[in-house]
Amino acid sequence: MSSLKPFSKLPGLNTANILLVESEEQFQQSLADALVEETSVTVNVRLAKSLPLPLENEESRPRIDLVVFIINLTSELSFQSADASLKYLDPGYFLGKVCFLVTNARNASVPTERLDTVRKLAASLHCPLLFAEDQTPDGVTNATERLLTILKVAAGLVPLATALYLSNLTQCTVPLDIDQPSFD
Amino acid sequence: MEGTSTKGGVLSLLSLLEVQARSRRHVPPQRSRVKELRAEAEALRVRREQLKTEIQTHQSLQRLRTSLDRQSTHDEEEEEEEEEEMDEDSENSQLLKLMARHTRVKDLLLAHHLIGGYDIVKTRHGKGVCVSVATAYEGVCLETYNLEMDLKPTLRICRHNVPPFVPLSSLAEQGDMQTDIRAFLETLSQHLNAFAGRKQQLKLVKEQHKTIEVMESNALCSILVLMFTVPKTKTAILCTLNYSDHTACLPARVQFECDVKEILESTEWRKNCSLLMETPLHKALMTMKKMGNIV
Amino acid sequence: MAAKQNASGSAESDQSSLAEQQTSRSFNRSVRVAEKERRKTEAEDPFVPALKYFSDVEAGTPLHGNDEFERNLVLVEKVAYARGLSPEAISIMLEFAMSLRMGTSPCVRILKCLIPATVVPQEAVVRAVVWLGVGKIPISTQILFIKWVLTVFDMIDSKEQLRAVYGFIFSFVTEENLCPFICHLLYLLTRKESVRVFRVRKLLELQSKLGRQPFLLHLLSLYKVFCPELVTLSISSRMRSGFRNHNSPWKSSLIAVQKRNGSLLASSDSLPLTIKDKPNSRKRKYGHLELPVLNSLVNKQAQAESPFSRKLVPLVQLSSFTQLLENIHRIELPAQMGSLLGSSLALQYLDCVQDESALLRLNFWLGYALHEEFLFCGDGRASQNSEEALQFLDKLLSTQHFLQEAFSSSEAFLYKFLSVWDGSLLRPQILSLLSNIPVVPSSQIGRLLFEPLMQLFFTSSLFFKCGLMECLNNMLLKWLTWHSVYALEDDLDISLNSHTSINMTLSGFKDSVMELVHFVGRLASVGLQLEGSHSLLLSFILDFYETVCDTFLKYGLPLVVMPPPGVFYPALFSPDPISVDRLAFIMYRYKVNLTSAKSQEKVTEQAFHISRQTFREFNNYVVIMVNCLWNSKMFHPGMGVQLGEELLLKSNVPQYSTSFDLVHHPAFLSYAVDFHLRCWPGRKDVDLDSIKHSKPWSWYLEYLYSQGYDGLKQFVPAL
Amino acid sequence: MEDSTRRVLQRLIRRIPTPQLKTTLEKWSGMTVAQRGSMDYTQTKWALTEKLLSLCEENDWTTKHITELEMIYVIDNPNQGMWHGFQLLDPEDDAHSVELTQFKEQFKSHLGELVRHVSVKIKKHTDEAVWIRIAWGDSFSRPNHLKPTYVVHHLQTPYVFVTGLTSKQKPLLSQALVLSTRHHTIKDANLSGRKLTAIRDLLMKQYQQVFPTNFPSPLAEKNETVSNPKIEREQAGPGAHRHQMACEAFGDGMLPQLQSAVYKLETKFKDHTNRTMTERDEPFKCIVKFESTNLLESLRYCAASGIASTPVTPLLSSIPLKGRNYFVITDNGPGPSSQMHQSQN
Repeated sequence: MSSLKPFSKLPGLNTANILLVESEEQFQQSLADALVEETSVTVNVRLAKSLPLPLENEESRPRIDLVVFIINLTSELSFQSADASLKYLDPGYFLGKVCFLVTNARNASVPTERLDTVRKLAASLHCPLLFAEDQTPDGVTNATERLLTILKVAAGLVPLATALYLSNLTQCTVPLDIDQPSFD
Repeated sequence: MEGTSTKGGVLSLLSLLEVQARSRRHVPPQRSRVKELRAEAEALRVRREQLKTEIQTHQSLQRLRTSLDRQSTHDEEEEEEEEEEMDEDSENSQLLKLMARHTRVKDLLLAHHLIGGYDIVKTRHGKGVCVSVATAYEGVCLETYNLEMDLKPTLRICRHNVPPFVPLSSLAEQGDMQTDIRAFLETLSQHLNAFAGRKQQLKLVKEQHKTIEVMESNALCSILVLMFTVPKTKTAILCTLNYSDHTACLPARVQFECDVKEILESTEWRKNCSLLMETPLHKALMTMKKMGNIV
Repeated sequence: MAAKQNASGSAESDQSSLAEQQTSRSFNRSVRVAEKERRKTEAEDPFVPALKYFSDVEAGTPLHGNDEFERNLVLVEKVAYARGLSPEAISIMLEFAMSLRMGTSPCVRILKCLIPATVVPQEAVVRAVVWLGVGKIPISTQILFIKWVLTVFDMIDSKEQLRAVYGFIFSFVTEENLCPFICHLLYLLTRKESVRVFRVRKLLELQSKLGRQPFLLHLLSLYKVFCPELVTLSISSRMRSGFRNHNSPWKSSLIAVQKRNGSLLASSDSLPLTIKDKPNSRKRKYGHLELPVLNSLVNKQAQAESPFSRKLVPLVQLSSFTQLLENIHRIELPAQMGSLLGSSLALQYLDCVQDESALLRLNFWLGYALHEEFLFCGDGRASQNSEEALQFLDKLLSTQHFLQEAFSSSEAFLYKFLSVWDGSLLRPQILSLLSNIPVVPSSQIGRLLFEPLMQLFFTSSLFFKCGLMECLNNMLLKWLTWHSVYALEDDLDISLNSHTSINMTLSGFKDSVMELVHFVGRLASVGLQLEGSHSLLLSFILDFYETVCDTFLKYGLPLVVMPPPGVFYPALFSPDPISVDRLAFIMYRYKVNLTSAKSQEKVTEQAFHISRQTFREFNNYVVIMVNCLWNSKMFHPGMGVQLGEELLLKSNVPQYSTSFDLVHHPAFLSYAVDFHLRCWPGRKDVDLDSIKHSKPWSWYLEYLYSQGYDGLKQFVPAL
Repeated sequence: MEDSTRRVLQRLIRRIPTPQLKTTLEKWSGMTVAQRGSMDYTQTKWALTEKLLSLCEENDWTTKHITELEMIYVIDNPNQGMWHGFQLLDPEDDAHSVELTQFKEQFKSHLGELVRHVSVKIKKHTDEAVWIRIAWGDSFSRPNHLKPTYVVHHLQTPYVFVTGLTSKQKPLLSQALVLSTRHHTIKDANLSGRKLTAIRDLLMKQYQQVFPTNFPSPLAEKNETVSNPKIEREQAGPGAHRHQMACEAFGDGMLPQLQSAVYKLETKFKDHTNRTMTERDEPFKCIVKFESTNLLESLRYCAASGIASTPVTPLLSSIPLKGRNYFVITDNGPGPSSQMHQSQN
């Protein structure tokens, strides 16, 4: 399968292109709608269920500046598909052009191990790991803005900052277990 | 203690600011009216160009179509002059020709579909087909019924939306489906059309003849009991229509019941009987009304 | 009158009976009044005979085809679902059901309709529990009964007698199907004295049999809170909510009844609203969230029951301190804990009395509520930005502000919450909670605070950045204040938090503060760079450094840390004069601190040593400021900012060296022009350089000071 | 009047929720207009029951009236109790010309011959459905009106829907039905649920089925959402295809509200090395039960969203296809068991 390449195409003038990958195709739509609201730069959003992307869109697809994997922690499937999709990304992307967006992290029905696995994954790839509240409108707007902050840098629209630079500051780190008993 | 700490604090004020900033960002940038109009005009121009080209291609297509149609009917020499006419045409004539053929075939298919032929779609990569049978009555298109069939190992109906009271399975057995499907489909479509027709008639009756009471009917519309009233004497006549032949829209048996026997003896009611046997129900009733036999 | 009886019943035992009885009376009076009304209404309707039937129907009456029974039961149900049952009615029906006088079949139906109107008399519950022991009630019905008790727990008018039979109730844990529910009940009833070795052993035994069941863990963890010496197993804090709410059979009807009786209760509820948030936030744990009126009812119970919150008003008249001690000691169980948190007086006493166990309880429950509400929320309550959550946190905050310190549980919660925070959810509350946390040892600080905060800071909006700056500034202020308060001159050992027994050496404390300051330095420099040195962010950063520059003089912490260039230069060259002025002020304060430190170093022996590096940095900065603002010697060799000569020429800025002096500095240009116009009104052509001459220059400076740039004013003479 | 009648009435009124009570009584012929007017529906259930009982006295209603009322209520609220589908097999030639009146007589007489004490009430509903209420007694006891059986049959269709039928009564009813509908046999359709409408629609194919066709209906063409040009769905094609497949398998629009589907897997242990297990003669049993408020909806969603693989496994698609929600899968070839595994994810 052909892998997605970060520099195979020329960037557009004052445009940033983001790819949202989510197996459930729930949250990505609302995110996309909010993302294209951005007026300071033209943001193009591509939605995908998983990678690899179909070949036929190869030409129409602009250069992707940031790939976001949306993982719903309550479903194992969601994580697995994201994990499976990763190998269709060109290594170049992992220099600050990939990030993970986790939803439902505070849900009681989430096994703690899963969050840890996601952390480990993100950390091993030196990618930032964001958390989002997909239920509330505020949560969505906030998530959108954070993605935009990263996207703008990744698309080279922020002077004095590069994707790699930012990702060095924000990349996820595997926490040593913060399980000191909290009730005593 | 009461004054909760975050209200009015710097932090909450910051959040407030953020919200305001957002709302400001989301109003689209002010563009001057003139610019807008220019853009609009430009867009319209482009659209016009598109339409023009479309029209052109369509026209040329039409020409080809007509020529093709003539080819299929007329003889050669015209065809030749067609050819040379074609040659001075632009280099994409080949493509146009193909398109023309395509449209033609499609139209044929559509026509076939419209005149009530079944259209057949290959499903599951040729492992099965889906046949759809259209029904119509008096030029009114009614429901379309579908059958999905497996081809291998033997022809077998695996899915359909034919109403349960149409004896599909028995039909499949009788008109042996394996050997000639055509016959089977024929009978089936007869059944369905008849059923649709009867249903339609009943519907029409209910709509047009409020004075006539539909005493009883059934899902198959194979039995229908109506109540007439004779104008002057106001005697009630019970009319039972029995469509025992399910492939027909006309009743096989019509019988009247009335406690005043002599009415039924009368010639006009005999006529009515035959009338009901021969003409569609709602029309028959119409004429009967005209004759003044019923209210 | 159930409530009264047991109030006086318990009166023999404890000596604070006097006050208690008074108040319980006052409470009972209100109930009694309510009862009277109810009686009147019941007089004419056939409900009373129906009850009578159930009270004295003799055992073994056939059930099948017994229309009388049917009719009466229907009657009772009707009343129950309409207005709820009076205490007597509940006792009668419960007695009837549990005694199996007409067999087991009506049991369930009756239990389902036991909707209390006001309170549940406890001795009815106790009797029923006893019946559990003797009667041969089917297990499912037993479970249903316990569920019912759990549902109406807060409406049971007093729990003394229930506690008296703690041991008896405990004996049911061995019954496997009942165990979860019994554990829950015990959890609500447990007090310090009810924790015993054999019980712990029993539970551990059960655990080895049933596996690490959450309900066992929770009961054990509560035991552990009381008697850490007895319970030695480690309990992970990430344990899920152990006790699910079992109120399903009654929920809807309860709501309905509460709604209907709402007005009555609201009127009869005379409680300071401060208490209100807590119970309902705790309620949430048991899923009663949607019963606003129940809360007021609960408060009524709280008032009736916990002598403490009851004495809120007469607290002032409390004569002896011993009395108070007892009262604090008898504050019990979350609902009351909540009321405790709510009222400032309570906290005041709690604070000075230093009741360790009460605090433990408070912490335990608080940590619990926080985890429940914000970390392990159910699917339904995914959107947490609800009003309750807000009030809850605000309450907690005001409490912490009042106590001037954080609860360790809230601290632990914050660390976890940060690691899954989206940065906007309840931001003000979370950040201000965060600013309350006690000093974090420097070994932990990076992992617990900095890493999550870094990620959030750099991915979030400008406003978050400002907010975080504010928060960290407050955090530093608090730490420094604690230090200045708790630090004892003679030894360097300081206890930072009166309750959490963190003791750290001065050097340790210094390390933490240093870490914090450096961290903020990093954030600030990069943040300014990413945001194009936005002036709002800059001002928040300068706030922080205003705190930092005074650590020695204001808070007596022997520590001076200079701002990084990434902060200094943006401030110096920022286009708005305020920032420049504030920078000047900060530099001035640094100077004062450093000089005084130096002088101390001279006089006292055991003063601290400031590294040459710090001085060098400071001097360097001062030189740069002076050179570019006053002496207009920008870009001179041997300064922080250096550019190749030819480059500067290429830029073909005329006399670039002057371009950042007080006259040409973009921040002050307008002032310069204004000054020029005032100074030489006649002149048409503005020649700013003419301000540079000695006389006008001094006037110009005066003029600037007159515009309120005190930073500059103090900075200049300090040179 | 009899005590039993009173009890029947009491039970009935308790069953009918107060809001429905009014409408139901309006439709009922048992009360005079004045009496209807005198009813005050704001009163409690209890009071209403009392009132009706007194009315029962003065109009001396017989059980007939009450059952009449009950039927009205049940017909209006059919989605109660557990309904089971049955299918009549190999019809006789005149099966299609059976009409109501003769069916009524036939059924009553046939059942009468089979059981001494039985009270049958047949009512034709507007939508061509014939509703039969049977109160069973046996040779000694009189019909028990407290536990009636309800049967719904659409004439000329091979389907019958039954609720409240005990195994003892089943053969009797079957025989009566078979004879009076001119069929030879009747078999359990393996379809059951709380909603009569759902079961009926499923068996009689009265829901919107989707077939592959060259001529998409104008509706389908219309609802193409105009989305923001800046947003592009990469895998739109496959998604649409999945949706089409899902709709072909389970139907489009509102689907019959089925609550559950049960799969019973019976398989033999096959392994030459392990004789003892292989030679066990009784098979291993495994029961998979899918439950949902609207099972077909959820399954369709699973298929459409790609959670379940498409084309949909026969095991799932045969719920609407065969119109049954109880399956027994035995070892005839590895096929079904493997699919079973598939259907679980």
